[in-house]
Amino acid sequence: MKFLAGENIAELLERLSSRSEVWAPRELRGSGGTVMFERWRSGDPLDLEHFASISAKDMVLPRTEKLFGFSYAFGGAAVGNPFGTPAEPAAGTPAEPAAGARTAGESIRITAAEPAGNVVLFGARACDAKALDVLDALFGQTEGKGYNDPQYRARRAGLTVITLACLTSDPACFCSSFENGTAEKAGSDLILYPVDGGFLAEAVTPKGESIIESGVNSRDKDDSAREPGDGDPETGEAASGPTLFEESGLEMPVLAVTAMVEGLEGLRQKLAAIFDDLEFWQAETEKCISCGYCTYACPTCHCFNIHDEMRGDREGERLRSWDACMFHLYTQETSGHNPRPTLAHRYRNRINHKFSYYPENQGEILCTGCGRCIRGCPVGLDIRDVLRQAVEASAGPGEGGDR
Amino acid sequence: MSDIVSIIQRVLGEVDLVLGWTATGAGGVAAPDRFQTAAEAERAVFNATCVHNLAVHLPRLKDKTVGIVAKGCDSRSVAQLIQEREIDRDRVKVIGVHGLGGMIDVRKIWRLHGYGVPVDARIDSLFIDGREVDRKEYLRQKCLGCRDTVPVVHDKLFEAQGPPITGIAEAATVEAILPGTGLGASLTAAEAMSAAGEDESRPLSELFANMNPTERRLFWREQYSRCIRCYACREACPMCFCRDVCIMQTTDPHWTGAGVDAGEAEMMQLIRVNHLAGRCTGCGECERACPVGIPLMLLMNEQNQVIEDLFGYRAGTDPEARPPLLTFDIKGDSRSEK
Amino acid sequence: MRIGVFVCQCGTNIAGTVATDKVAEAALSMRDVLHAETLQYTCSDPGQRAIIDAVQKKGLTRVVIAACSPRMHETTFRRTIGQAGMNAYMMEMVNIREHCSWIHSDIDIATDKAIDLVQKGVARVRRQVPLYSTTVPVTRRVLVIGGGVAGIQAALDIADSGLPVTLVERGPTIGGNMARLDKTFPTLDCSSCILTPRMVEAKQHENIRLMVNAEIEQVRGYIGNFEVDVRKKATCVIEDKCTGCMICQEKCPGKAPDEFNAGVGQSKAISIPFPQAVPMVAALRKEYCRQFINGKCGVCKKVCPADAVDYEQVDEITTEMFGAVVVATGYELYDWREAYPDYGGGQYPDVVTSLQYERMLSASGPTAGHVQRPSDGAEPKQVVFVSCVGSRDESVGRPLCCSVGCMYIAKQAILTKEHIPDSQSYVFYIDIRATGKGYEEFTRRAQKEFGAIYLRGRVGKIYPSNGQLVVMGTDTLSGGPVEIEADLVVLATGFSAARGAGELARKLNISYDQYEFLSESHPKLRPVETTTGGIFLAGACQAPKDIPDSVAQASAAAAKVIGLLSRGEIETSPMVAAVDQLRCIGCFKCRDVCPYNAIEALELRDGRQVAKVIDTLCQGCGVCNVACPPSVVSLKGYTDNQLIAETMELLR
Amino acid sequence: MAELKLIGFLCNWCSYAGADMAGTARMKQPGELRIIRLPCTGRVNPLLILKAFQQGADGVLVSGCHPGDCHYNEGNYYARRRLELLSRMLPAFGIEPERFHFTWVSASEGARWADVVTQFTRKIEAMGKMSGAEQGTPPAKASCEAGVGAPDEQTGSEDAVPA
Repeated sequence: MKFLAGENIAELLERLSSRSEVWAPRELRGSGGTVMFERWRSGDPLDLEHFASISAKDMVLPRTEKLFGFSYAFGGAAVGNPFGTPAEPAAGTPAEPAAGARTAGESIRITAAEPAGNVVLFGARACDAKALDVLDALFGQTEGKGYNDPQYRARRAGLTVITLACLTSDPACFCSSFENGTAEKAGSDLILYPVDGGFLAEAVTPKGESIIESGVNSRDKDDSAREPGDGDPETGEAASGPTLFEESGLEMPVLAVTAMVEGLEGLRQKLAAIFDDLEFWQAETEKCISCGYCTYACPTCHCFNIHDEMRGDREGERLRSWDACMFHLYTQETSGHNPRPTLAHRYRNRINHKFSYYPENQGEILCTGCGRCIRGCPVGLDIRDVLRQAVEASAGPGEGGDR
Repeated sequence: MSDIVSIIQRVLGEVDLVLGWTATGAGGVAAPDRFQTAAEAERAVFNATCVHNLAVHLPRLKDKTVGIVAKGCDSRSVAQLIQEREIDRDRVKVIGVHGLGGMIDVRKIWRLHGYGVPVDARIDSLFIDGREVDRKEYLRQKCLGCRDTVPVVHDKLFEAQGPPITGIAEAATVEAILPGTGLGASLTAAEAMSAAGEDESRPLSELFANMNPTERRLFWREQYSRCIRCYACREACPMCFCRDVCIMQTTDPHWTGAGVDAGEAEMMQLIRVNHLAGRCTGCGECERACPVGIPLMLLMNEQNQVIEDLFGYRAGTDPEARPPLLTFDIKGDSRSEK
Repeated sequence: MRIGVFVCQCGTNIAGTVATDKVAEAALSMRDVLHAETLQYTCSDPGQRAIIDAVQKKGLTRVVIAACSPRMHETTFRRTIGQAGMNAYMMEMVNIREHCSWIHSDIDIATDKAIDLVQKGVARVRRQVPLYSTTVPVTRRVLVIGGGVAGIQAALDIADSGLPVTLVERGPTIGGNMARLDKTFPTLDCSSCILTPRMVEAKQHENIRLMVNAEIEQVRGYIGNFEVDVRKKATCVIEDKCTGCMICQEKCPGKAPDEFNAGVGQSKAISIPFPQAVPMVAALRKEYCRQFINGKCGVCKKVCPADAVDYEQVDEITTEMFGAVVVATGYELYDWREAYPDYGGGQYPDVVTSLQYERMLSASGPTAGHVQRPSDGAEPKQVVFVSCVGSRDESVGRPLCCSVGCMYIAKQAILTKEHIPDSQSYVFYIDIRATGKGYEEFTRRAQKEFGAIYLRGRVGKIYPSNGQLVVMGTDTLSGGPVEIEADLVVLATGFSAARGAGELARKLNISYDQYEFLSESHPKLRPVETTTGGIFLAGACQAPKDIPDSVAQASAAAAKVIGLLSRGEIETSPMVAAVDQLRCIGCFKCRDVCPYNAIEALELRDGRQVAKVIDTLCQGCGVCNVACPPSVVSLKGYTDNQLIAETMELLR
Repeated sequence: MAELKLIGFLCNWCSYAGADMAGTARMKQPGELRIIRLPCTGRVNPLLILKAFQQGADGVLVSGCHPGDCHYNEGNYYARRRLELLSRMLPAFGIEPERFHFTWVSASEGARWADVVTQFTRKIEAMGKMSGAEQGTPPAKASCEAGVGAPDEQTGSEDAVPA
């Protein structure tokens, strides 16, 4: 294991930011103490103590992303030239369009979205990193898996995740309920374990290795923001920065163990058993105000909406943005009919999607136990209570047993 | 606490359900609950973490007769809903809470002492992790200037017997207003905030008051840039009962796009401010619900003050009043002829 | 979508400053525009035909016309595209003349602006949907409010066409102010001689129902169908029984001010205003009646041979439907007393108003036509007329001209000489405004034949001295101060709107100005219409005017009413509000703000209460659209999206 | 293209007619203002003004009938309240309140209209373009910049070509 001194974190980020965007958790000004992953620029403070309110899924599935731009172009020449006398179409003007045909000369130009650049996500937690792995199962990090969303894949490929291992947890954390808990390595490229005076660094992927091995032990050649004396860009000579990762014999620290939700085995069947027990779902959601925070903060919720936004009548963009299954509009049909008319229906779907459908279809539980939905819920709704009660209810005699 | 239980149990004789709180919400603090039987009501509590404005549920429960435990501030929402004919006074039984000593900002406790730290937030004292602390340090910002100690509408009163709220309000106004900072327009919003004297002891409202319009514009751009368009502000608002036809999300009319862009998020909040003119009771639930901590009440408080100055009107203080923007005064308007 | 843009050159009116060909060329790059051309005069017959041609040949579905103000030609072009087979509302006019070419001299600036405006028009018309008018049947009955000469004329003209008319008069008799005049200028016709026959005709007309002592209580409804509550005030006299014998008046011990005689002389608590009153029915004024003040008297009831007195009578409210309303509430004299302390502020009995003097001159007046000054009954020899009291006087906040003062002063000066041959009249005037037929000659006669001395200047002060009044003024022609000792001073007081005109206007939903004179719809082209359809104006309620103008306007209003009601049904504007009931949240803020009570609640099958616009009541102001939180009440033709699109295009 | 972007919302009956009158009288006016016609100032949604500012307007002018003169009797009274509130809120939104002007111009006040336009334009010229308007969203996270627009409504049956 290599050792990274705590005081070298800033230098590490400095070096990383010379070739990538760096995003790191920071307390936001004027936000009443909200911590979010924000674009890090030299000199920015970090908050590695508090948990970010919103997950890091933004890195691969932005809140809103442009899929492409479009504009209406016109080739129609003036009719009746010279102006002043109405006349037949001048030479070269397309013949009068047939009834119902498009406007003469109109065409639509498509402009591709700018390609995503490289991003380093610093200070994610195991649950955040694992969530990326969970999303990969749907969006297709690798060929042949998922439906290969090109924008997602490009962002994912350009993303390096440096995870901060959790030595402590809070009562909302429940990652230990799922597989490896705080020891989860999936989704991370490099994991930093806090120890006295710094961190032990463990590379999980070649990306992580390259950070330790080469990439950041010297300043990047193309660093335009270099200080004088950092090295000669022409010669490619390495900058004379300090070596950040040193050999270390320190012992691995003990990771936190978070709350467990018992009885989750066979949850799919248990949820199926109470699917029709609408009273159960009503009781669970009666305090819910369907604000949608849980889905927006969640590292694994990934429902999106695609919509065209026009600027004026001539040009616009096709955008993809987050959507939330807790919204009434989510399944609203054009006819006005809504197959999930109440909160109870919608919450049932949310739970089932996370713990039944997604595991069935993608082989991963759509929850990593990060606890954001618990910490931030304005009405104090706790998904673990719902799971526990679902387990309990499914065991109850005669309650939808034949499902 | 047995008091609140028995009051709720009595009210249950007249209504289908009662909205109140239970002690067992996430993080170990009170969470909204509803009670339909006397047995269920046994779990009812009232303590200083019962911050939620339960009136938000009333428009969604129109088919039922509902009892509701309402603090003074919450009761204004109830009154406003009655005034707007959104709920029927006869179908709502209000258990007004009187004599509160201000509510506790649980988020602040969590931020300073860790999420889920054991909190015993009584009406008159506060214990964090078993140790008593000065509860004034942890009062919610909005409670500091409370003018609504007496519930506007109520059928029953629950005497919480907290410390006098006036003392709290006075204690809160210790910081003098900062002198103008003379900030240039070239500063970024963050710089503006720093220059305006940003630190823990100074409420954001003071910093905001010290900014000029350009600085505020930048300030809001930065604030709105982190909006995730979750609409929690709207959903948490008792007065936002348009629900799924809200013009923040419609294309007809298409006031704002659904993209995440500071400009669009700004328009979204401008819609909210506009729609709550003369209706906002200042309960602060929008700001409390905002997961990214946008200080939405800066605008709402400002507007409420302007409306009080212009029309002498405070929303939710009189269920019979004619709201100022739904009427006019041929001669009496303050506007001078231009 | 297939949009055609037509850019009008308006000769050089537009083309002189706006490069119209560039505008047309730019229009062709706008979305869905497949036809653009310039036209020399779009409103001309060839211009309109060019539009029709293009619509039909190119299959245009929407049209933008960049020309003059839509207030000028919107209706014209709606008709044009209607003739081309399109819905008349799929057209948008943008104003590149009044708002562009005529106010700019820089061609680039004007052309840029014109292109912007066309872009805005295209954005707007792209979001336009076809609109359709509806028709409503009309009630073929007419309400005339006010029984002065204008109201009588309008009622007679309308009744003559066969339409039933209800003529509502607030006072006990019709006749109005004209009935109080002695003679009329410039012919010196006897006022009652020409008016009384018309009053009687109104009373006897089979199509006219007269309601005196009656006031408008409330008005609901809209053009073609107004529902009006009329309050018939209790007069303690049973109208049908009273024979007008006037015995009650004779025997009544209760003194009361004589309103008909403008306070000159006295009347009784029960009285008939004047011997030619129509209807000839007594009315009792409770505030002066001993029966009501002391609870004992009862003389009139005892002496009435027809048993027509009924102390128990109460106000009655009747409700009737009318298709149209003519407002002819007239004027009253401006109350000068407070504003002119220098003229005695009403302290000097021998300073009288022109109407008081008129009554003093009248043979049917309290002095039977013998001019006697009020203080001592002596015949005045020196009479001073002061013009423009409460008119054309910014210092008292009344810059308006009363329009008749100059003329009636001349008339009264002439009459003074006729009544008192050895008298001398002086007239202080600002200008002599004598614009009517024979008017100028008339004022000349007053000076030349009747010796009235005209002094151009204002009167600064009037004060008593040795049993006379000293009138201090300036003669701006000779340039010096003038003092005249007068036996009687007559103030030519200006006109005020009738008391309560503003209140009535609010009931009728029509506009009025700062003096409470009622506002016409357009000062030039719609002088008898109001801004509310179906309500018309006649006479001095609109502005000070003389008798022939009042009568002419009354006949004009009558013609409008007859025209309106001749159709049997009327078309309503389709640019009204509409509710998307599926999305309505039933908060009814729209109903709270609607100035026309045009929104009602509708219960849907699922029990939801939603708002519904009553098309025929809605006037299309759009106040509801703004008040509606989800904006589901939408003003057709001015939807949120249209306005947003216009704004966006201008800010591209 | 004019440097400053000024938008005027005018009621049809008074101020639009007043502007017509100024035009008929050939009263020269600065060229930046673009007028949007509405039936009544009561139709002016304060959001429309905010939208305009948000989309880069440097000044917004609203003009209607004088109080008491409203074609719809009451519309301008509602507007007066709504817009007074708006103008007092503008500083909190970060918009100089001077950039918004609400006034009354009657159909007969052509000269006054020309004066209003000139004064307003001069005032905004002196203030310059709205600062901060050009600063969009911080990059990367929100990739779409100012992607607001009116929807692209489907064409109705009216668009079928007449036979």
